[in-house]
Amino acid sequence: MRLLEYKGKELLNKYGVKIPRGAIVKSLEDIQTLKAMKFPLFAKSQVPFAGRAKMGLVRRVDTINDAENAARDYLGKVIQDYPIRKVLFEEGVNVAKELYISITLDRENRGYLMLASTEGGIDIEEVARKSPEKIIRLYIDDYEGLRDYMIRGVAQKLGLEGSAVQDFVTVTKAMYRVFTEYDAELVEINPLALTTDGQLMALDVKVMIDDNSLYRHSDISIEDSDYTTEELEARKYGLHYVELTGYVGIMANGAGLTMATMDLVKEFGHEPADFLDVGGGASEDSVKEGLKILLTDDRIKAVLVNIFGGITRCDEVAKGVVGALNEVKTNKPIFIRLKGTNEEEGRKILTEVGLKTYETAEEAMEALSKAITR
Amino acid sequence: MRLLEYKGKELLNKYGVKIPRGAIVKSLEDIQTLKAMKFPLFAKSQVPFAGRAKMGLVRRVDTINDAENAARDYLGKVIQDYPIRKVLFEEGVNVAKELYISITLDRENRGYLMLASTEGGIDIEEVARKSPEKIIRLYIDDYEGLRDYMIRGVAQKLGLEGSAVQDFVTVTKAMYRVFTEYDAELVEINPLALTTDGQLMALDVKVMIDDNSLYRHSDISIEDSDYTTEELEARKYGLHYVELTGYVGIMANGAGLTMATMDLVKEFGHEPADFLDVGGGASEDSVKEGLKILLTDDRIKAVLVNIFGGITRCDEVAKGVVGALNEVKTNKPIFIRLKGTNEEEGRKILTEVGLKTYETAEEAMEALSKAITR
Amino acid sequence: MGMAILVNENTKVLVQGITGREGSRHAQYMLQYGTKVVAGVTPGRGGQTVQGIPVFDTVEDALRKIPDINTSIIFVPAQFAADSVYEAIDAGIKLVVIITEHIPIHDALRFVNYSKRKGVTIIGPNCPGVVSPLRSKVGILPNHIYTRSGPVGIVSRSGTLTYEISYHLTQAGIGQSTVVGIGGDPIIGTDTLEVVKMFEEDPETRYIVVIGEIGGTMEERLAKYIGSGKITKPVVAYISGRTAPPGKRMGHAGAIVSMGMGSYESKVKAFQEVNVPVARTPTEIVKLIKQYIR
Amino acid sequence: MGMAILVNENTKVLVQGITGREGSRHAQYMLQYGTKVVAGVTPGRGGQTVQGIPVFDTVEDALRKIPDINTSIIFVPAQFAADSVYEAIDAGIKLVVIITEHIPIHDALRFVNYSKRKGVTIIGPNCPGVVSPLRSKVGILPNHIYTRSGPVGIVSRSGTLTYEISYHLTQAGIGQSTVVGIGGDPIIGTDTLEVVKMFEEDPETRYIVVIGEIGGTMEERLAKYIGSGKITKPVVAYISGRTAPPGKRMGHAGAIVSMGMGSYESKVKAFQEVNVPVARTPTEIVKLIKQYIR
Repeated sequence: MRLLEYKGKELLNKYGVKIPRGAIVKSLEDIQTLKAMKFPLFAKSQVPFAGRAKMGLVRRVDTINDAENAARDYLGKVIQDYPIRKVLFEEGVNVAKELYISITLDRENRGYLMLASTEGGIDIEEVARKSPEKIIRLYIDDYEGLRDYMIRGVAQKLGLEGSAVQDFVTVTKAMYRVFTEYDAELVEINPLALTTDGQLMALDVKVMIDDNSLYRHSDISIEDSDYTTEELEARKYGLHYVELTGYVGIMANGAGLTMATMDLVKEFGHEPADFLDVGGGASEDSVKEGLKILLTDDRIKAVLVNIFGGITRCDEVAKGVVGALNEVKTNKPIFIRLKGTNEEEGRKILTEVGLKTYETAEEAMEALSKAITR
Repeated sequence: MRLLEYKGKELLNKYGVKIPRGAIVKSLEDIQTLKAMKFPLFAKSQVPFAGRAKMGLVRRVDTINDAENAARDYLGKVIQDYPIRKVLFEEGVNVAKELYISITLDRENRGYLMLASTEGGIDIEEVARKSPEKIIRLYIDDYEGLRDYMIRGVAQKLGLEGSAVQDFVTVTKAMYRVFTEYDAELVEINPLALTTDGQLMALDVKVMIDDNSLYRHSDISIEDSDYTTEELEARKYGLHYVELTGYVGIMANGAGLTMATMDLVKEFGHEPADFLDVGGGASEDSVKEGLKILLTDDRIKAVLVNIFGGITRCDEVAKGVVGALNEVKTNKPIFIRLKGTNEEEGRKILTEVGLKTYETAEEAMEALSKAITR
Repeated sequence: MGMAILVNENTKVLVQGITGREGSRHAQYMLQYGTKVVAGVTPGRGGQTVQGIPVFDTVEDALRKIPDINTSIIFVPAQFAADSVYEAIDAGIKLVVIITEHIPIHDALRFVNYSKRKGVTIIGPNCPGVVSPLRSKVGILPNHIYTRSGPVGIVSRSGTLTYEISYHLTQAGIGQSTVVGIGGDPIIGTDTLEVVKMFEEDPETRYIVVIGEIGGTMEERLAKYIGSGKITKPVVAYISGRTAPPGKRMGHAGAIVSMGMGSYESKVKAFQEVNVPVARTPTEIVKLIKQYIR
Repeated sequence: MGMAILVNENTKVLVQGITGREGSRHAQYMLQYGTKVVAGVTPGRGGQTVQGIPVFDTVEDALRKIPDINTSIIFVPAQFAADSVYEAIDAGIKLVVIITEHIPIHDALRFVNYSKRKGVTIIGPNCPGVVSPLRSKVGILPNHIYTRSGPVGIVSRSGTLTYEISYHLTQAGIGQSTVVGIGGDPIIGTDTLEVVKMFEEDPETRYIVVIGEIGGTMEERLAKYIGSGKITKPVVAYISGRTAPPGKRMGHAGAIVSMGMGSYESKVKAFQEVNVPVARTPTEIVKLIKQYIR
């Protein structure tokens, strides 16, 4: 999960990375705490995605009144399903140069990768596309770790000199500590500013933490992550839910099968509205709760359920489907492919409530396709 | 260096080891803080060596008045050159069983070694001598670290059961963290008590920290170590000084040569009063300060100086000797063996103040031997 | 007679976490399938039995009593799974199948690198395991699907999708040599290429099915290796996730396209360049294999 | 012609920490001795020269320019020394001599284990270095002592004591093949036994002098090895610290007797059991060696 900017900064700062002086505002009462700060400030909505500035979610404020107005505008606003709960107010920094620096997992080599670039402040994916030669790559072995001399090599390539070299060592070692101690998948500072008075300072950061490690990080709250309310709800039932942009609701068991089902929808010329994996060992409850998410989603015109019963038992799935239909009034058509363990029992349960089942996903999709173009 | 008990407990407790409820008293004013505690308490003088109880430096106190008396008795007392600056007052614990557990360096295998025994509460060197089969040994690789399953294996051999097994994992992992994060050479809990209500608790601990790592442990003060005032003074000048029990003062350059000089003194039937190594690259100043320690030591009857000039220059040594004699009035005889780099110049300097030099350490020692038996 | 890869008649299985719900259930299923499940481990439960299988406190204890254990399957909860893997490796077990999901990636990275240094093969984590039909199953793949041995080796990042494809192959009369679910996490013990190399060496396997998905570069690296001419057996592939948007994680922690890497297009292109046909739907795999067999 | 061990005419030395007081001074002494000191490293000082030796920012830079560097000597302050060792190892240098003292033991333990995995020989830390008289010196041993090559190989835990013994040997007309100061810390890169094995393989060395001290079990392990018959050359020894009390550290961090291990008696007993004569005083070493040569 992606942490909010301020939380990522907090972690990096704890290990020695300099950040602009700032304060978090959660409600209008907090505005008074800004009095001690040096205006103008920058009000930055704490939302977990890129392009905030373009969306008008960052602005300069010159007075306490300005700040209060900004807080009033931002707090509570819902952007991309994500409610703004916090605004970070930061003092300005005089920037001489902007760098990019990150540490990420290297899946292929089963280690870590440091990426650095003199092209800071812009989307690194764009730099990677347009001028890949501007990205410095350093492989880090999980055992050997990140040695100072390696960092000095990177600093040299970035053109850093004098005390900035040692500061860069401090910054990257702090990043490495956050990366390994907090089970991060990505620790990125972009831009890392070289200020006009020669300091290195993290102006924006992106930290992604491995969800599975949260049990050992009591200081990280899922509240400070990019999970939307729906996604958090889905997680409770062991569901993997991702919202997409189409109109065909999809539920399947297993990530591979669910993606294959999305692809099938597209193959028939339609657009999937979601990825919903009820898991390899789906239970009645998870199927019920999963289907309810789809049935209550206004964007969805029809639902395709694709179950291949291995560990999952078809009768459990059928009971879950019936359960959801009992709880949610809907007239969306549902097309169910049911195959595998306890297939007969499952089909019987569904037939009783008037639902037809199909032998293959293709057959179910064909029927769905006819229904919504009709 | 060895940390005081309370400081070692503090470190272990930080990582999850349970310790008896206690408070540190540095002066009589601190006694009032004990009011919140449950009497009887145990007053434990914070001295960095074994056998406190036998020396009468630990006692039970039943009231605040008792406690104050204990503090008055202990604080400021000097034992084995070590002034008592702190007294630890601890609540009592009901002990069902006492275990021994430690982590230490394994020089031979370049790793770490965990030692455990059901024979807790007594000197482990004694256990090692008398019943070595009662010591459980676990080798720990510095990279692989200490795994839970290994600890469970040790717990099994110690006869621990139920929740005590998981508690034992917690204790040993905390010890391992202190050992690696604080550059320890030894982390020992003895006894580790299994209390009558089934808890594991560290009753006494011994933590030895690598002096050379102190620069990276800002929370460890040399005040909380076993250095005596003399030793701390010697450290300032880059000298290695160890007090021994004899009467022949020894100063040499290099640890090996200094030990060889001690051995030579013994070979001639005398007893060395100290080990004083002025270092492989001794300077005028370190020689002067080193010699001053010996000249002002009342136990010492005569001084043997054994210098082989390699990096060390004999003329620097000679100047240091003369400097010490100028500052300290003494009639102790000094026997100087001077050989190697700038030998001539050195001899000249010493001859000028009436000091003879010898070609070999044996010759110098022979002369010394005659002088003090005369 | 065929040989299959990874597991066969000589596989003697230890179940770590055998007293848990999943562990005990699948120990039973494996026994029913014919797998030689000879021991289980749960700390503090030594001396008990589960489905008639003796339970030990430690792997060391189990091996002392039953020295011919050569394979371990891990059902231990995620928080304790890494420790169980180290215990198995250090005890000398040479094949460790990790079913447990939700193991932190950093843990997996460390124990996978450790296993490589120690010459131990890890399958998973977060995988359905391995089955060599009619001989042995070390995993949670449904017994009733795997009823026919034969010439097709399958390596897959997906569980259910594999069952589905196996099912259709078997329905079409085509048996499998070994089916390997390598797991859906970003860091896994054995990757697609490594399994394909094993199939290349296996006399029983004559055709290879690769079930991939978006994310990572495993499929691209396999394609490159095939391009070097070192794989002589026909390979066919299916890749799921064509319609997944970049930057989003699709159920599997490993199924994410980032920094322009691991996209559907890149994988399909890589396969097509080395003449590996890529099925548009899972069932099309069966048709592609049939063309080779004919 | 003799070969000596570790350093010889082909030794091309990099000095890490060359711009420091000790680094520059001993670079000069080494040059004066005839050692091929070809480069230095100090971060941020690339482009300068010290005693005419070019200085680089990184070891990688130095090796790029002067690829035949095969040995590094480290004078970097203790806090940064470990990093320099890794830099040298990772750059591919196969012999690293660490003069720096006061390096934390845990740092040394890690880099020594790392060097072993990478096939790199470390001498030290906290050591005087290595000299093969009249050919090359990589260390801080005084030049004027090492004026005669010959049949005696010396391995020692002590600096000054070694100079003294070398001096007396040379005075007596007995030259040395190589003199190795292995350092006085508890964890060192190369121990007595490893050096003795090198001497055994070296055609030039005909007699071996071991200068040990209390603490650790290096001498005992050497004696055991000698007992197994694998060392055919005569070995004589001196051990300092006979009168040191247990539990006290004698100057060298490694010179401490604890848990009954590493005492003077135990070392002498071990040597005597395998017929290695132990000198009572340093100068007696010369007499013992003379008996063999006669």
